[in-house]
Amino acid sequence: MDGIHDLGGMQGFGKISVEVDEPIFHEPWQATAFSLMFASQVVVRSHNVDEYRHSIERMNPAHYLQADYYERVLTGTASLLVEKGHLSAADLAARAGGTFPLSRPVAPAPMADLAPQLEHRFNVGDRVRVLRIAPAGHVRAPRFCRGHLGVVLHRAPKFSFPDAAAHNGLRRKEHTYHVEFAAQDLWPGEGASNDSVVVDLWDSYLEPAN
Amino acid sequence: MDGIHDLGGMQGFGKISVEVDEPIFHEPWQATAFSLMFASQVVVRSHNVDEYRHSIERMNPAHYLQADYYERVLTGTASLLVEKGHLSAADLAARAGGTFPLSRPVAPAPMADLAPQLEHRFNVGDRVRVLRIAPAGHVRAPRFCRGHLGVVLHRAPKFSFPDAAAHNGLRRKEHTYHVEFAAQDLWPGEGASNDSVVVDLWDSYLEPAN
Amino acid sequence: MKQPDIAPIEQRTQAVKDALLDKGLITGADIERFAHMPEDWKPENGAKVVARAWTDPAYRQRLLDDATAACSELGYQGPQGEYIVALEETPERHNVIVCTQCSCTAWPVLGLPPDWYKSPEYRARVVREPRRVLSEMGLQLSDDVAVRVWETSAETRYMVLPQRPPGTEHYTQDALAALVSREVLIGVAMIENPAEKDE
Amino acid sequence: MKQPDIAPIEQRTQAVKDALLDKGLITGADIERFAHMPEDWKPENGAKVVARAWTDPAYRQRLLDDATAACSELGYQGPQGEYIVALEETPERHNVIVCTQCSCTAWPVLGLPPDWYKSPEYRARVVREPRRVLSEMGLQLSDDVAVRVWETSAETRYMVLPQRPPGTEHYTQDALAALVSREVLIGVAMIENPAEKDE
Repeated sequence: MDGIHDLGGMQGFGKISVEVDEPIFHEPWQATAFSLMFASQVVVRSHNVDEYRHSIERMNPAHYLQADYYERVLTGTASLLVEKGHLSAADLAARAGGTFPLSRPVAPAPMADLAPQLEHRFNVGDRVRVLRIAPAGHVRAPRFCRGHLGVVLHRAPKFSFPDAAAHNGLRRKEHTYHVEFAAQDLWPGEGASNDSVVVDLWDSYLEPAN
Repeated sequence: MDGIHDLGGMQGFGKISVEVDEPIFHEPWQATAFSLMFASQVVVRSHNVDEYRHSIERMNPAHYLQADYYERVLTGTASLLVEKGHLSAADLAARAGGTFPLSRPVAPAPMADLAPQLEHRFNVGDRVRVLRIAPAGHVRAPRFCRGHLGVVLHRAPKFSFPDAAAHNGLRRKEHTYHVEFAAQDLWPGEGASNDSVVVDLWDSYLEPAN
Repeated sequence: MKQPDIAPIEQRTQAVKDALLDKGLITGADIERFAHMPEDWKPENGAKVVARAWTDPAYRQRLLDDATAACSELGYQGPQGEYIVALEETPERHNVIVCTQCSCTAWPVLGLPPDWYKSPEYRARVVREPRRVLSEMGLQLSDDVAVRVWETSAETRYMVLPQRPPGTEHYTQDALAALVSREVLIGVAMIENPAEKDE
Repeated sequence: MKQPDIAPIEQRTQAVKDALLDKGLITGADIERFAHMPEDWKPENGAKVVARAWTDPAYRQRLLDDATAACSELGYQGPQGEYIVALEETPERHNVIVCTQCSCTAWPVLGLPPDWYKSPEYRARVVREPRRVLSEMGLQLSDDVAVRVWETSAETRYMVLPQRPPGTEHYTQDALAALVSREVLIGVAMIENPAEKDE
């Protein structure tokens, strides 16, 4: 989805502040939220990691931007536990003693119609173009590279295709590729001529380019 | 700028709720904020409307999304009054009795390098393409139509080119055009085949297409 | 925003007002004047334009040719009304207005825009999924009717000129105008059919 | 969020925990186990990998050929470490890692990511204006040095293999590892030159 999570290249954000000697968790509830995220996937087996990532993407955009990272972790996890029928939203709100914001529902037709690519189609050095897709569901081709031309630097092993895994589509594994895009092509007139961005992209997201 | 204000086509937002018999203002401070916005431009002559629109675009994105419309109006106006030297940020915070969030500064190189088009280049029925520009400053070609092909439905009179007016560039007036884009082209597989979006675009933003 | 000590918006507004007054940059009269100015801008104005167009073919033509002048003829002009275009509804095409990047509206004939028009929800969604948005707002369109979404990205300000509903042949101008709401003028509602309503 | 009555995040977290416990879907032991698991993932692990690569050319080659195996050799493996790739720094090229869409990181060798890495600021900006971001963070790069930003959009997890600074020829493995911070492993900081530091 073209959601608030797809932040790469969005303008208007300020300086990055690095905390010296940052602890693993700042607050005890953050460790609990992390643990509940893990346990929901590994012990409860409520959902997979792609469903989980998408549940965070489906948060109210204003909530997403102002929330702490572990608040997003908790909101996505709780949303799926409710959607999958393990917990009830009313019970969570009653226990929390107030409103418990959950993520919005999955879109009606969440997947782009992409042919599965069970065998690798590309090799190191190949020129490829990212398809101009914009499905309403989970997709891991960031918007900033769609439609752009890149060169394959590396072919990684096969991994589960996330769009399908998130949306009960045809499960499949496909190779991913480290595809290099010239910064000058992504954002004309901004980056230095020798800068580039490398995006790790599943075979299905790509087409040959010449 | 590719900022949070450029919302057209962003996914993840929920239902629209219409208030019956909505008043002009819900709260007295909203009327005051509107009035201060107007007075700052018309009486103080601190800034023009394009600078004003851009000052809202420069708000912290999280603040932008959660703020009431008139909170954005006030934040943009106050930011410009401070930037132009009429008021001081410290004085405003002291008077307000707390933090007074203001907009981020204008980007260093805010304008795309676009040739002025003092005479109209296009006529009704012409096919045009929106340039793939993404300047860091004020620009009124929404991101969703950039790079896309459309047809001119109407030529409007000349109006001040907003990028220049917002950034002390070469002031000029140019015709704008009502350009129609097929929904199916903007968002493949989503809209009905007979749906379209008409965007009002300055001559400089366009190139001829065949 | 994570900053916990943000001053309430009422106090921030008061702070700007007081600072400008104390510096003598504006007067209390300025504030009063601009705060009350929006009272003259209202959708009832646009409704009267529509009623006139329904009953006066020559006016209708003037409205479609030059809405700025036609609105001005009835006394409706001013800020955000410098170049108005009327969008003619037909049985084949429905028009709907948005401003995705801020909230531009034809103030003199539509009034200051309502909250829903200014919401991120409307601005983000209506250009991409107009039929779903309209349906959620209670406007069901046939697949045969094309939808044109008008993005207010420059200086043109739009108003929808709806079709006159059947069964209103003997309505007065005022009764006709009363059929036309702000939502009709923006294109997110259809006029209720008075004939059906009477049944 | 405009809703004023949102329960504090501590209470919402507790609510999910209690609900899962009450339903018998998880145990208190599960919660303890996963809450403490991140203690084993830390940038000191990645630093040891780097120190070993600096002092053992065969290991360095194994790391560049198959970082997953080379990290595992030192005991560093597990979730978010299923396919690790080491990015070799050279005098001509600098590498920097980001995950724009969430916050993916090579947990076993970098640890859970720090707040700055998860911030919208870093995620939005570093792909588009890496030199400005790095400069703000204290890393000035010569124009001659190409910048490659690695977007963690699929299952590869990256770590930067920095250049060994001059003047460290007689350092122990531990002393070498102590030079390598989490920020160095992500590519937003350079190793301070010990030779310069001694002066």
